[in-house]
Amino acid sequence: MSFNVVIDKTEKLAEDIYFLRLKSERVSGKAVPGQFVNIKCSDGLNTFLRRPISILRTNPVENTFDIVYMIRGKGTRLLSCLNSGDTIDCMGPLGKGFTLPEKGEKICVIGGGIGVFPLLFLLEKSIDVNKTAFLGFRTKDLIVLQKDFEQVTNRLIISTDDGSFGENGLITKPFLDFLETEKPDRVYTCGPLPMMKTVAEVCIEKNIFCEVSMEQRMGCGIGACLVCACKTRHNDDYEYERICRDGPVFGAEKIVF
Amino acid sequence: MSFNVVIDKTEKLAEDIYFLRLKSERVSGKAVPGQFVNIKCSDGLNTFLRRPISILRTNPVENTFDIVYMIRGKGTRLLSCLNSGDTIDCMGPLGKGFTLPEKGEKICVIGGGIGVFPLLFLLEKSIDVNKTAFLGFRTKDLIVLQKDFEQVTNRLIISTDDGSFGENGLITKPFLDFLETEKPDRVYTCGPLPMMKTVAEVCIEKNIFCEVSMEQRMGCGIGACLVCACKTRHNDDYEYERICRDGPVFGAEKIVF
Amino acid sequence: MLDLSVNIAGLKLKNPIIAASGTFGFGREFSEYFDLNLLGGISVKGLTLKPRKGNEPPRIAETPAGILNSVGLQNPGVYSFIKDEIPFLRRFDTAIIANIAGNTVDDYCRIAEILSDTDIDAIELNVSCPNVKEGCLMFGSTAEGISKVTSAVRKVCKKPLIVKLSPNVTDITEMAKAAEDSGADSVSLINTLLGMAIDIKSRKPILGNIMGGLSGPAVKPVAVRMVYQVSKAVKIPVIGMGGISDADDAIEFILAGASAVMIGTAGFVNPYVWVETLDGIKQYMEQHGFKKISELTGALLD
Amino acid sequence: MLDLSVNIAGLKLKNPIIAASGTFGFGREFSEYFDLNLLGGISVKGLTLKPRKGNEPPRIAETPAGILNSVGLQNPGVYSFIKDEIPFLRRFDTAIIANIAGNTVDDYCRIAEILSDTDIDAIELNVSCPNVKEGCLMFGSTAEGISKVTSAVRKVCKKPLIVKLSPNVTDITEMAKAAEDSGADSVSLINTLLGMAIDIKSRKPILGNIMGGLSGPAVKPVAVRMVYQVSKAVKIPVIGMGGISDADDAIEFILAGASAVMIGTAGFVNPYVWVETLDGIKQYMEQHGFKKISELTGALLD
Ligand SMILES: Cc1cc2nc3c(=O)[nH]c(=O)nc-3n(C[C@H](O)[C@H](O)[C@H](O)COP(=O)(O)OP(=O)(O)OC[C@H]3O[C@@H](n4cnc5c(N)ncnc54)[C@H](O)[C@@H]3O)c2cc1C
Ligand SMILES: Cc1cc2nc3c(=O)[nH]c(=O)nc-3n(C[C@H](O)[C@H](O)[C@H](O)COP(=O)(O)OP(=O)(O)OC[C@H]3O[C@@H](n4cnc5c(N)ncnc54)[C@H](O)[C@@H]3O)c2cc1C
Ligand SMILES: Cc1cc2nc3c(=O)[nH]c(=O)nc-3n(C[C@H](O)[C@H](O)[C@H](O)COP(=O)(O)O)c2cc1C
Ligand SMILES: Cc1cc2nc3c(=O)[nH]c(=O)nc-3n(C[C@H](O)[C@H](O)[C@H](O)COP(=O)(O)O)c2cc1C
Ligand code: FES
Ligand code: FES
Repeated sequence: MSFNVVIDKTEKLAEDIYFLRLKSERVSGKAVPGQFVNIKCSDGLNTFLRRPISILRTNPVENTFDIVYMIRGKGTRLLSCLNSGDTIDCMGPLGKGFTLPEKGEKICVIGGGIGVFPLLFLLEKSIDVNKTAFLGFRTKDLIVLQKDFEQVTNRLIISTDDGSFGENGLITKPFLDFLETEKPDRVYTCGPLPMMKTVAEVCIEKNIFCEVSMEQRMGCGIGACLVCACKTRHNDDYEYERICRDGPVFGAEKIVF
Repeated sequence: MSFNVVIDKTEKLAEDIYFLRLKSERVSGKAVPGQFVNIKCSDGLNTFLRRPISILRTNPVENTFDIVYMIRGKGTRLLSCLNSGDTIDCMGPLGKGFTLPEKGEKICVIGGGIGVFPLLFLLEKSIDVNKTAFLGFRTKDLIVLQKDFEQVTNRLIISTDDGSFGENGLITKPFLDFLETEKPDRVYTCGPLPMMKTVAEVCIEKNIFCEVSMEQRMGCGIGACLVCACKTRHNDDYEYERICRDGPVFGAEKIVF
Repeated sequence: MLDLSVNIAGLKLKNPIIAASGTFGFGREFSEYFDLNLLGGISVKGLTLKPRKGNEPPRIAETPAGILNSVGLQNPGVYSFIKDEIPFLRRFDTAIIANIAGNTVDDYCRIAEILSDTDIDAIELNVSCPNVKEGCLMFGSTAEGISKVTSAVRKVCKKPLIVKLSPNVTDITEMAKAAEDSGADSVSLINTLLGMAIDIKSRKPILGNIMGGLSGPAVKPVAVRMVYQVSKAVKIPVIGMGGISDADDAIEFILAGASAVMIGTAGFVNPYVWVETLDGIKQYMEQHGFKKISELTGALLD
Repeated sequence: MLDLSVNIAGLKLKNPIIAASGTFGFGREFSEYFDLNLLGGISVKGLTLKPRKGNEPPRIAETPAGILNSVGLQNPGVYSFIKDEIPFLRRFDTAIIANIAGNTVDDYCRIAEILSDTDIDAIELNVSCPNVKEGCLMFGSTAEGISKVTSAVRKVCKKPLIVKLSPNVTDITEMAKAAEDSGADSVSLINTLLGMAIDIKSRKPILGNIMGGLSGPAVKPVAVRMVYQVSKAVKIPVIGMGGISDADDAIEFILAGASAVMIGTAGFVNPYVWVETLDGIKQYMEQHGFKKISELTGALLD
């Protein structure tokens, strides 16, 4: 088995935000929303560890899958230098994904920043479901994939921290307002911790099914090394579970924020 | 100041032997035979140190210089993956070159393996001189630049260790035979230590001017770190001199082989 | 036919490739990637008497050619290991090495005693974990500490006993000799070098635990040196590790004096590293005319 | 205007960037690449009383993200330094730090005494060179050794006295405290980690000296950790080094507690590393609102 996959397409979506379409029968055939791939961003020692990136969408017919990433450091910067036709070493699909909604349910997704990407895949795979998406970005120029989200949602609310587009301020605000009048069957969230915490708390309070997708630095990515610890509730105590294997998606009530 | 130079041309000369033409006004304008450049074979950490490679020839009109290298390990392997148009980080010219012969003199060069390359530059720069070159290779398939040597020598003797081309055996044999009947004014040698030792010893014995070009693992390449030590005679004692700065070319009588 | 088997004072390995403790869990995850029957042995995640939760995240930082980790011995405890993990591991034809750690000499003895009556093949004393404040760090950094815990465990341990040494000491040979003199059947080294990394943007240490253990290619020269020194200083077999990423690295350790090698961190990047290393060693032996892997141990030329 | 100056117990540096001993010769070679006036200081190649020839080559091996060296203190001796090198170095507005080594306490004292009457700015005691069998290795690996040589030198030394610590010890803080208690004005760390590399084709150690000192990016996490520990353990200023390749690395050391930094090995690859690092530090200070470099020292957030 080898993890080499060929880059089918690259695109710069915004400043420091890049799209990659990769050829892989394995990933495109098996991946479910919320899962990720673990990518070696450079041969050899320039970046030692793999980098986890969520799967944005799969195309099992074309045997491709997509990811979108933001340049955050050395690894993602090196990734952004690759071109279509190049090969990268990519393990996956990895992790436990979202629980898909049942037909006829009403769901909400709340995403912030790079946390929006796994939610697109979830929305695409949620068929015959009423879908509202709340997406928060820092500023207008960082808004990506708006059209893609529009196509798979019944309602799309966007906010920017600086008010340069959509609602002004944190995305939790319109979501909390929404909950004043509506009660979704399921809520899914991915993004900055404070955002997920707010969403999780209100859903627990209102007894709404809620799943969160967590982030942590990883070693092996497959569950063997225990470095990707996420503090979770167990009766009156806590445990550290593995984000790479027990997650990245957890029931909101489990997380000790 | 930056050391980036653009690759003008690459060519595979034989199995694991590659030619590179590089654009650099600095090197092409200043380099003398026996000097080397110190090349960063990969960005970042995959190969940490620079690799010293002799200058094969310069073209001050085109602002280019050439090198030929053999794949020996990680660095040279990475170098061989580069294409024309790519940029590499290359310091130089470095080191002390050969003493050029005077007009009308008779010179001999004895080279073995990758040691032949600096000798070509020396031969090219030796004008109005009677030039005999003895070049030894392991086997026929590793013979490179034969035409280039033919063009700048009056006589070219090639040997192969396995007898697959030219004389059979070590190149020191035809050279020693030659010395039976002829006495060159200057002898220059570069290659495996045992070869250079034989050449040096016979020249010292016969009182012939002889220069050898030494090889050693390097750190800084400019004379500051003292790692590239070459044991040299000083009266009845020895010292370690720096191959990168005091050499790579030394008078044969100085070397403690 | 090449003979790859090694015998480490009673611990029989069919080949010298062992998964390093803490990087391989209890084998379950990697068993999805390759056949565990191919391994000489597996050193399981460090076990304590009671379950341990481990340290606060982040628990890993990437450093030049290496990583820092501060897992802090998260493990389900020795009883859960016996109940849930030994039966799984026993399905494979590979040696089970139980890596154990404790806060007190008594802890170590209890665990060793309990494990002595189970179906494992050897016990590896982790006296050198840099991520845990009390306990094993203390023992591993002095010869007296090592003697104390090793001789106590020796009395109750019915399995081949490997003592795993910390590199964070002035003289590694002293530690190895203390282990040998106290009855260890073998020493394994190196555990991780204590290190630290700071995120200059947030101006905070990257690890939740501030400091952590350095492993991966970066430490290889230190590890090779220590294996070389130790294998000259003691008569018991040495198991070498620290930064092995391929067969060339493994052979370097074996030439330096190791009878077997462990591989850990490299598996995070390449889950096939153990298998590929074994294949590469076989190739090297063939090319260099070695029939037995044991002939390669310490086979430096002058 | 940024204030980059640092005062290390009387040693005034206009900025915190110092060339590390042994990697910079006496400055002549690098002066062809950049203006030495830009440096805070230069720690010259380790000096002994008499000239030393150094070790047999090969003296360097490349390792993952680092190098091993075994130069073995080749140097022209302290008298030649005074005669030939000080006059050259004094032409630049940069601090001259004389790095010295000896086989005996007397040696160290003699050199320090001789240098005290010359136009240098500070003395750095190398009690930690791993490449020389006798002498300085011994001193650097125990607190007693460090105390002995430091207090003896202190008596005769009229210049600011820096003690350079070896990382090859169990507890670096003990060594730093011994230096402080014996009168050192500052400690610098780390010197190289003892390591080894083997060429598996020839089955021989790569270095002529078998073992050598590891430096470069690979050692950075160990060095940062030690600087962090030491700067908490002593009151005298700490000079940090070990694997610094750019401004981010230098800032990591300064945040960990260093008042100034030395850069060595990285200069082999990038001869402008010292200047570029200084520029990068200035940028960082501007971006993060620091006016004085001294405010950055130990400025970790909780
Ligand atoms: C399950 C999961 C899914 C993710 N999906 C996406 C995605 O779809 N798009 C996207 O842009 N980013 C995603 N991230 C974050 C992404 O992994 C980091 O931005 C990336 O690893 C940074 O690498 P770097 O080399 O650029 O940064 P560096 O800071 O140079 O990385 C250094 C080390 O820290 C780790 N690291 C640094 N930041 C993070 C982080 N935020 N999370 C985890 N590890 C980190 C790196 O993996 C590497 O090991 C995801 C993270 C996780 C855990
Ligand atoms: C002055 C000089 C001129 C040279 N000219 C040429 C030339 O024109 N053509 C050519 O093919 N080769 C030349 N060499 C040899 C060339 O430098 C090595 O083959 C090359 O460094 C090997 O690098 P690597 O990464 O492939 O091997 P690796 O073994 O991976 O290198 C590891 C380290 O060892 C060093 N090293 C390994 N072998 C040698 C060696 N023989 N000499 C010096 N350092 C070595 C490398 O530079 C590197 O630091 C010259 C060497 C010197 C000193
Ligand atoms: C994430 C992680 C966890 C580790 N846990 C243990 C452990 O529980 N017990 C132990 O003895 N060593 C532990 N180690 C050390 C390794 O077994 C090994 O000694 C070290 O990592 C060097 O080898 P490597 O470079 O091949 O990883 C751990 C290492 C890592 C990276
Ligand atoms: C080739 C070489 C020679 C060295 N010589 C000395 C020396 O003479 N005295 C000394 O105190 N340190 C010496 N060192 C150690 C460095 O000064 C420094 O402590 C070490 O290399 C770590 O820093 P770096 O990673 O930036 O190189 C030497 C290092 C190298 C690489
Ligand atoms: S990254 Fe190894 S267990 Fe999650
Ligand atoms: S390589 Fe540094 S002095 Fe020659």
